[in-house]
Amino acid sequence: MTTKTHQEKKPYRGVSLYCYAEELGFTMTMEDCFADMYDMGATGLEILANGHIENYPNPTDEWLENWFSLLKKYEIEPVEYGHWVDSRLVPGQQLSTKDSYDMLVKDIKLASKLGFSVMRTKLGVVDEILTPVPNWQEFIEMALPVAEEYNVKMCPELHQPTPLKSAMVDEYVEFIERTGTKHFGLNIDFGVFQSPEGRLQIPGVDNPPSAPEDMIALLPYTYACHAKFTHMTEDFIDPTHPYDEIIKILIQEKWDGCLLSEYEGGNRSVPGYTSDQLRKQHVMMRRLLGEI
Amino acid sequence: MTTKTHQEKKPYRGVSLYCYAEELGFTMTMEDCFADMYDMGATGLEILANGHIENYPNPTDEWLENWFSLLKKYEIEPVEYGHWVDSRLVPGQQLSTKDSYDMLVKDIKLASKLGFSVMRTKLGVVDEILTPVPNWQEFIEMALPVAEEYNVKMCPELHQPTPLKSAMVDEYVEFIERTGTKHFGLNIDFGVFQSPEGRLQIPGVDNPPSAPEDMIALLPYTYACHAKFTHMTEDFIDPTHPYDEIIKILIQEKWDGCLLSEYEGGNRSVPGYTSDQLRKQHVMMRRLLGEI
Amino acid sequence: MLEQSIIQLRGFRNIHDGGKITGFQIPVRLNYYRGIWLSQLRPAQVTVDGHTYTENEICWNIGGNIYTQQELCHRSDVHWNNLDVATLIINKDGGLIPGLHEVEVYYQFSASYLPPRIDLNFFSRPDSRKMVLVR
Amino acid sequence: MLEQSIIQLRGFRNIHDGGKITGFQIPVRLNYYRGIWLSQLRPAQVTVDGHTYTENEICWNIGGNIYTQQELCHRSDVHWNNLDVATLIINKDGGLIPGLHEVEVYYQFSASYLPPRIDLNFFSRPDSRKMVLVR
Ligand SMILES: [Mn+2]
Ligand SMILES: [Mn+2]
Repeated sequence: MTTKTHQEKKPYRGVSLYCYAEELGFTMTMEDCFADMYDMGATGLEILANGHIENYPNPTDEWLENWFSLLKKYEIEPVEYGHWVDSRLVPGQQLSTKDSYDMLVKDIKLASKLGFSVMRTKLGVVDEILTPVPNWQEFIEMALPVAEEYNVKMCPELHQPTPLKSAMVDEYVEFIERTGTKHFGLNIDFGVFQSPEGRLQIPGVDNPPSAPEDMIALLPYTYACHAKFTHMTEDFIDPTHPYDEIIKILIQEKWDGCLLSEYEGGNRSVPGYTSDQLRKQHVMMRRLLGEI
Repeated sequence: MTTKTHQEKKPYRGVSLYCYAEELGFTMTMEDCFADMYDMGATGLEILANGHIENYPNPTDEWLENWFSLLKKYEIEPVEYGHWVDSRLVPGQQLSTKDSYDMLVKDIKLASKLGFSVMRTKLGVVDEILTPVPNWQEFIEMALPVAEEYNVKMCPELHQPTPLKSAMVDEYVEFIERTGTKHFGLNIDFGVFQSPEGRLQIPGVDNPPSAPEDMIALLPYTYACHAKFTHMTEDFIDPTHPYDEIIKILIQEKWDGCLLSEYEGGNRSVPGYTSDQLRKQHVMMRRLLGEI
Repeated sequence: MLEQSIIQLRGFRNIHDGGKITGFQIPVRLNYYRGIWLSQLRPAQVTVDGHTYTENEICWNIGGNIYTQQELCHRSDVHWNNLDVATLIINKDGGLIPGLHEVEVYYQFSASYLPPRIDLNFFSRPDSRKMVLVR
Repeated sequence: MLEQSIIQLRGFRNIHDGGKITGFQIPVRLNYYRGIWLSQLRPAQVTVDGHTYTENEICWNIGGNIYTQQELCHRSDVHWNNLDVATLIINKDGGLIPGLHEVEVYYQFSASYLPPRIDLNFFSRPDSRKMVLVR
């Protein structure tokens, strides 16, 4: 859609509608969110399927028509489709491999129908350090041919407290290398680089920041990133995430995916607060990306 | 539409969308307002044409279709159409009789098209005590045949600081009696009965409350009332407007028009505050009307 | 549009069936940034003016369809979008008296991507609100 | 949806014409409970970071059509609905620098049903807002 942004082989900017969770439906419509993105020149979009798609998983033709017309009007590319494999879907059971596969396939088809190329595939977990369900490789591997057919990439999110250098990430990379797939990859949430004072406190779990250079080995498999932030100053600085280093590495590595803003700070239900924070982050990103 | 409410020859309840002025478009849609009215059993509606009609004065067919479907869904009768004869439309000029007539006719046709039977006709004024423009009788009289053809009643609003017993109201009544028209009448705003502490303070203008019994002589010409209020207590009492007396008189006189709530108190931009005040007023009115 | 409170004002009224009042209803939103399948939802508890309703005294109206609370865990095929209001239905002859009511609602839901320890209680929270019922 | 502030955030950006920036725009709502005819509107004054723009330095985009401020008093045929956002257009080569700006807007409008003494100033009020322009 906005292929120009890809030609230079560098990151481009987008927004996850997750940011607007306490305004969308309360004080903003989806069109308002798109208009906000247009002001920022944020051309890449992430939605959360189970929420932003009216009548999910069966949007009406009218909704679909409006969807494509809004994308066109505000020059927005659907980048990442957030979805879940709800492993504890039914109380007291773990979702079977077949049922997990079916859930994946339903979302793969809908993501593709809406124009998305990347999926943020949230897996169920079994412990405090977010170890995914034991059968994840089975149902993901079953779904690879479908993802290929529909041309989407399933990407679990690398999120604190999981360090980029960890057995869990190694396991994802081994899966990619073993299968040779281009339809399963990673979404790095920059919260993994957050400085110690703001990080999640989990009883009995160590949660140290990863180093931005730890991304380098993963970038070939990384199809989108969450530009996580919790506070932007009036000087356009994020005091707790090392964006200068992060973006320098992404440019140096010629990574050309989308940086999807994820605001997770306070005052999200205060009208306009999130938009203001997003705008400040995008001024910062424009500077670091050399756009201004 | 909801003709059952008329059969008993007593007042019925409604709401002016004016109440939601700081929520409609911000935190509520028009459908939200209708849903709120439905919860109250408030079947009569007042809108302000220049604001509540999208693309006024030329609503689209799509808007009209939605309008009628919402009225049906929420069992709402369009009662009063608020409109203005903007006498100072053009800077430094007073609107001519012909132009005032044209403005009236435009609104008469649109009011009728939308299903309204009463119009709250706001006239331009020339002084502190709200004396209407000198040519009002001319353009209203010119418009009477059109109002008759479209079956609507033009009603200026009797509003403090104008007492019900006053030369201005006498002039309206004389006009009605002279012309014998059924298409021009009055809208009484119960703010005329408000107790002294809450009333408008106008330099050099005396603004005493009218007595509820002053309505009696006017009721034959009164086609709607504004159920003005500024605060309802948790005991469902309006401390500054004598609703017990007002409604007793209306019932006794078998007045069968609509009481259109007009909330003009504080906190109107606080989400839910106006709805809560309206609900309290409607509990009060239901009690005084003998509905509960 | 939604209100921030989990308990929503619009839709709070008695249920009228012809000339009779058969119960009352309380609209609620999902306090979550995404929707859920009904089997992720746990039975709600509602307290009105100190009287508590649970289990089969409550039904859910979701997307215009009515579900008993026992049914929820079997309906992994039905989705409740977080931008849509659901309505709790309580049968009660004569309903509630018009006036002010203290309403409390609590329900939980499951989020499989959270550690099992906090699965049901990370997002779920009780809510209470003083609301006026008119009819 | 509208924001309570008269100056709206959504729509605040430079005006891009191909690769060039020709000016900037400030979205505003009508601080009134009804709409008005454009001849009821008086020319606006805009101050950005201490620099004031007036008269023919500003145009209005209302309903997708552009009006000069001199034109307003002649357009009693065009209506501005209070639920619709209008946009003030200011031509300025290169526009505003991306970053934080202190924006002030003031315009008046006429309400003929009010005493002539308070006609223009009963509802009209100045507004100011610190806003971030990204591009
Ligand atoms: Mn994330
Ligand atoms: Mn009134």
